[in-house]
Amino acid sequence: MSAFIDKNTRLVVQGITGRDGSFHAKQMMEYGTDLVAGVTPGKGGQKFEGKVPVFDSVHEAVIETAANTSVIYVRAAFAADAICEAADAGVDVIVCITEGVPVIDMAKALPFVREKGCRLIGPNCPGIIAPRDTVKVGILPATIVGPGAVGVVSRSGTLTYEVVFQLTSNGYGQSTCIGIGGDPLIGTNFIDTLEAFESDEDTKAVVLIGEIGGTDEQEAADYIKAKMSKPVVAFIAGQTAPEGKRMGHAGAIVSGAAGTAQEKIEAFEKAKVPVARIPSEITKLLGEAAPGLKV
Amino acid sequence: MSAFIDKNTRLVVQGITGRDGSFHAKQMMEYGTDLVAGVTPGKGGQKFEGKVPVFDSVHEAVIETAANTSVIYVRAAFAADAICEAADAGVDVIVCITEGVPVIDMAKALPFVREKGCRLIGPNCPGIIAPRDTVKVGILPATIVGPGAVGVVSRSGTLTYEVVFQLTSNGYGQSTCIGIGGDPLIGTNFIDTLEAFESDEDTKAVVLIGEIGGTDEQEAADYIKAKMSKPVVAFIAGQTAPEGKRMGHAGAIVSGAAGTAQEKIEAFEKAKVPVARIPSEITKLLGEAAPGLKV
Amino acid sequence: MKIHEYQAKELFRADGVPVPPGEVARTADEVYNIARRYGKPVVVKSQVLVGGRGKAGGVKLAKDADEARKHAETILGMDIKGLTVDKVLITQAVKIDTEIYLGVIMDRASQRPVIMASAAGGVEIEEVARENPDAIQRLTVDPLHGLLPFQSRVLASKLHDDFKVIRQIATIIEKLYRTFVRVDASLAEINPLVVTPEGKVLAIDAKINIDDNALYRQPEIESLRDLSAEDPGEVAAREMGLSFVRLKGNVGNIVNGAGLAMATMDLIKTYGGEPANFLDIGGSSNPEKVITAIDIILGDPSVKSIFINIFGGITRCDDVARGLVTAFEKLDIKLPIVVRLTGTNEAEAKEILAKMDLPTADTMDGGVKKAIELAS
Amino acid sequence: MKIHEYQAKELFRADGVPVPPGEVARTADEVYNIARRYGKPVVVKSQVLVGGRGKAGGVKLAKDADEARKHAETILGMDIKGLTVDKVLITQAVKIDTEIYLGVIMDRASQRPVIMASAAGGVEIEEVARENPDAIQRLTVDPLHGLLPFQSRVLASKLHDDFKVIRQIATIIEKLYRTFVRVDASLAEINPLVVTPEGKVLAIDAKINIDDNALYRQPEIESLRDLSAEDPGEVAAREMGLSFVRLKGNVGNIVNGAGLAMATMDLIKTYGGEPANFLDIGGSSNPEKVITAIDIILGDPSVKSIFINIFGGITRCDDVARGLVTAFEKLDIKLPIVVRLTGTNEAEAKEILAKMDLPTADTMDGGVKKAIELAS
Repeated sequence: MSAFIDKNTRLVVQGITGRDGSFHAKQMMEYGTDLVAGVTPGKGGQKFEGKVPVFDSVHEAVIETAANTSVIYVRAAFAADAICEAADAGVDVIVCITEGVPVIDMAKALPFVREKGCRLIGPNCPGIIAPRDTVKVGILPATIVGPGAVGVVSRSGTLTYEVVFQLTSNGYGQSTCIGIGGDPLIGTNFIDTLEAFESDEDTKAVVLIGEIGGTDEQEAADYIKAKMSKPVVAFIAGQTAPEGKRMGHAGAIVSGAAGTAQEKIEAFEKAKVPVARIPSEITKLLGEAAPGLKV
Repeated sequence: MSAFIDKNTRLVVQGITGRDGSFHAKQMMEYGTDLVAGVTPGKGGQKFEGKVPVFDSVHEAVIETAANTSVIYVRAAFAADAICEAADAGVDVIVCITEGVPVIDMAKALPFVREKGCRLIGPNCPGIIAPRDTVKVGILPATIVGPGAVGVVSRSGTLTYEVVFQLTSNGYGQSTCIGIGGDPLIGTNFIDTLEAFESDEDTKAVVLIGEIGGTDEQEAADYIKAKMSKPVVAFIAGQTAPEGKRMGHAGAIVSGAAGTAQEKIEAFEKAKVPVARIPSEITKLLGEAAPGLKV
Repeated sequence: MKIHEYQAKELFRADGVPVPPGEVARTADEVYNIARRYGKPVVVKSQVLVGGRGKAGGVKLAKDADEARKHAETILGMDIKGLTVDKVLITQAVKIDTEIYLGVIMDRASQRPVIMASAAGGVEIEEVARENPDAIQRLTVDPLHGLLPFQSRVLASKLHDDFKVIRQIATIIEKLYRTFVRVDASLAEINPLVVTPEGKVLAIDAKINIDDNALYRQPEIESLRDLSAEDPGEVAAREMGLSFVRLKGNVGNIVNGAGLAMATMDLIKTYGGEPANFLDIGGSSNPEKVITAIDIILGDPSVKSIFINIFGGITRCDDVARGLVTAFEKLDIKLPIVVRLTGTNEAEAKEILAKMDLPTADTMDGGVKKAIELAS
Repeated sequence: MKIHEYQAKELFRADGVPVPPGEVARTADEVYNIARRYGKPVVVKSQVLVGGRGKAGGVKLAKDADEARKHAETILGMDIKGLTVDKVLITQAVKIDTEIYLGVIMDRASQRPVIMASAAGGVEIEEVARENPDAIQRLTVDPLHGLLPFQSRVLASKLHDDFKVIRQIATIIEKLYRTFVRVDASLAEINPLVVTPEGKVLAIDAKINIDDNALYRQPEIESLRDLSAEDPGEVAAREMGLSFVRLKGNVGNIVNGAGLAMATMDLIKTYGGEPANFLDIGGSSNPEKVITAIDIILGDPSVKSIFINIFGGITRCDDVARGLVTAFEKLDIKLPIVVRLTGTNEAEAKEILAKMDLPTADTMDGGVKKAIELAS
């Protein structure tokens, strides 16, 4: 078992004929994901890699292939519409990799997704990988992961790779690694993911990688204190970030005195969640908080 | 007991300082309605008839007076907003008397009202009167009604008066008389009202007055057949109406072959609902369908 | 409110729907000149506010200007369902590969705008609905979200096979919906939307009905109203805030309230008469309305009697009575008028009317019967 | 993206928010002429893209043109939080009875626009939030319904007692929200909105931040960007699709991915160094980006070493290595550069770099330590 995706995941790739879409579709297939369909309007009838059927719409893809999960690699201007299309077509989980979606578009798309009862991950996220099931949906590199009992959740991309790589190198395999995205408005937040990890029997401990901006980490800290039985280790990026500057991610910005790394670290400490000061400290804290997890 | 309004109704009148609003507010008070507040933006602080406090917003009115029902007499351009305001302020029942509300405004206001869990009657309706409780919300003349066991529901105004007057004159008192409105998009349809009558213990039989346009009567016929235990007598106005012409009410129009009186009459006959050919036949049919109701 | 095809096409064009070039003319000479200037085959289309113009012979293809003139001579002045054609639209003829139906209505059942589309365009959608309902695609639009791009694309893909054409149709669907919302339409329709053999998509007919309730905020649309194409009685009634529809009978009637007015019409028919009209004077107590109402009905020479049926709720019977007195003073009334007034201030009204020696009735049944009697 | 007060006022004015007359000037003479033309007291306001201009002495009231010139001479060229004032806005002074705060932000928690308002305007809203949070009214707007008229009215009624003023404020709230949506703002703020002793309501300050992600569809807003007011490094980085923020330290760093870049900055600090920047080269494998990144960092004379930290996922390490080789050929690099490349195509990258004899590291900890060492 893992969170949000597993062996039953039947994936449709939106934007499969594009540069990023085709590259990662191949990577996902090679890792073991059951890639059942692709969508590019106007390219319906083609075969991707000689075998995966391409459709003009997600609706057709779902009807023809029973796809239940979608991953989106379309341009930012069309991403919110692609999300709504997938939700309308009836998939259960949507992972939106696309970066740069206007925030008002997401403010309108999110209620649409919720009306349809879908789970949206992202946008502007690296997606999910479940090493125990060898399934991935997104762009997380398969080379750095290993099967195990740690759930990883993060707002960033390469920092997650760095942390996951260190976990794997130090003998900590993962149940699921999830990048929830660096935008201010996202479909799935830390709490949603922590809930999923708490109820996933294969996850024994969680590594949470936060960053400056917003209050998602603070709310996660409250949630952990109130609801979680499994140990959590946290790391917050952006301790040296100046006020008022967007640090790459649209959501990574300290406004006035709000959303600082310090505030988030304190929230976790108050919730008795050990916080690593540097990435390489994470495995050490994990060893203390959840002894015996090393493979 | 009666449907939608009763002795516990605490009424706020939106547009209480206007010509229609003030006239009918007085009529409602005199009949016995518990008029607790009025609203006219900018007139807050006044007293209506020397005793009913006037507020600038429905929110204030609800907070200060615990009003649970609103009736709207504002101009058509502001009616949809007035409906949303009442819904947002937390009243349970909203009766919109205003005629001439643009249909797209209603298409947007109706989901807002439903999100808030309110019951909207109208717009373009004469409202509700409950003779057993001597409560009225709207413009139905109190002089023509009498307490009894017949529930009356209608899409029109004066035709309802005519029918209710004949009922009362012939010894058939009413539990509740409801005008649901003559517009194509209304908050409460025949089925909603029939449900209320079916579950209201003081209602023993129902008179339903329909008219050309739409399919609300046809659906009501299906509902009666499937779900109603109480006898219903129907009348449909507009048997001689030409195709394609709006007959006064925005909703009273035969489009092509759809929405004719004939189609509706047949639907009721199929559902074994007796249909009066002329208004004065209603009491006769009622006597047959529900003997012993005469006072 | 209905508007003409050429006006609907202008509204569509303003939102970017492709429409072939066209101009309006009122004489055969103008038609000839326009067709000559185009130098191509044209279609001469009667502009009247009813459907079925083609079947009535009001739409003709002309291969050149001479033929266009000939057609115009036939069509101008023609009577279509009781309306006289006083202008025609000359549009450049378009080669047609396939015909598509596209329409948006405000749907009463879902309480939302619904887009209807069919690859079987060119015929009336009601006919398609009857004979082949599966050929009609329906898309319910959430007015809060608006029409989403993917929805247009998915709908368009059900109307054609070529993706280049689908893309054009999808764009036209978006624009059609935009026009629908922008002008407060109750119906906006393109039938047919044609695909040319070259794969171009064009709206060659257009129909828009406007929500009367929204005209107060649509002054530009209101100005499109063609008063010459309407019954003068309906125009006069609307200006006074009355609701009037002319019928073919001889028993006129004036009623307060639309439902009661319909029931009164129906009752005239039931008792063997023929209603001459629907006329709702509304809920207010303005005596001027009664005068206008009588005046409009007197304008119809086939009317032989008038039944006035007032149930006073908000409307006060004495106001109506006073209006009647004034009307009799101002107008030259030779027809019998039967009056039934009941409800608010009924006694005062009866007192006012007593002096006038009019036939009265206590019930609508009685009044209708008396009016029919007096009409024959 | 930030825009100047005078630009924000133009955007507000276009939607009908009342703003006192004002003009921009770059010299004291221009200021004098404008103030003379107005013939009234004016306010001379520095136009720089930071808050706290008033406290820094960048906003001054002048009773006449001579005083305006004097103030302009002081303010033009002034340094405010590291930015040089090169233009001022001259606006007609307004008599103030009360000051109101009005702002719209995109709220992360509710995922909706939130309108914030306070009768305690004129001071920073963060300060009000800290000291008297109850003085702030919050209205969450459903972006699907938009801001409903009654919501503006109810909110406005909490900001003033006089209904004539409330009506004006309600209208301004509607217009503020309209601007917010129209220009894809992430923040739109009027602070203060003033009520004059005569009961007129006017926006005398204005601030709008634009959602960078939406600039692609807002070319007119994008054209308001004041490049002269920005760090040239940040401008160059943005043009190449990099994300760069200048800091005050001496250890430069180039990283792929925002989170890893922040963590790298933090690690430099943790190990006793001072990061000179944040620089995210993003996810693609374009060698040109590496060249631009090095070039930008080399432009800062305080930088003493550079750490390149690449975790190859989508980014291929060999591409980065090739970019480095080209950069060393094209640029005159005298600084020590420590390279850590790991992940996709790591082996190929190491082969390419082997010839260049650069200090390398296997871990980010090791790389950071080496870069700090080389900087001192």
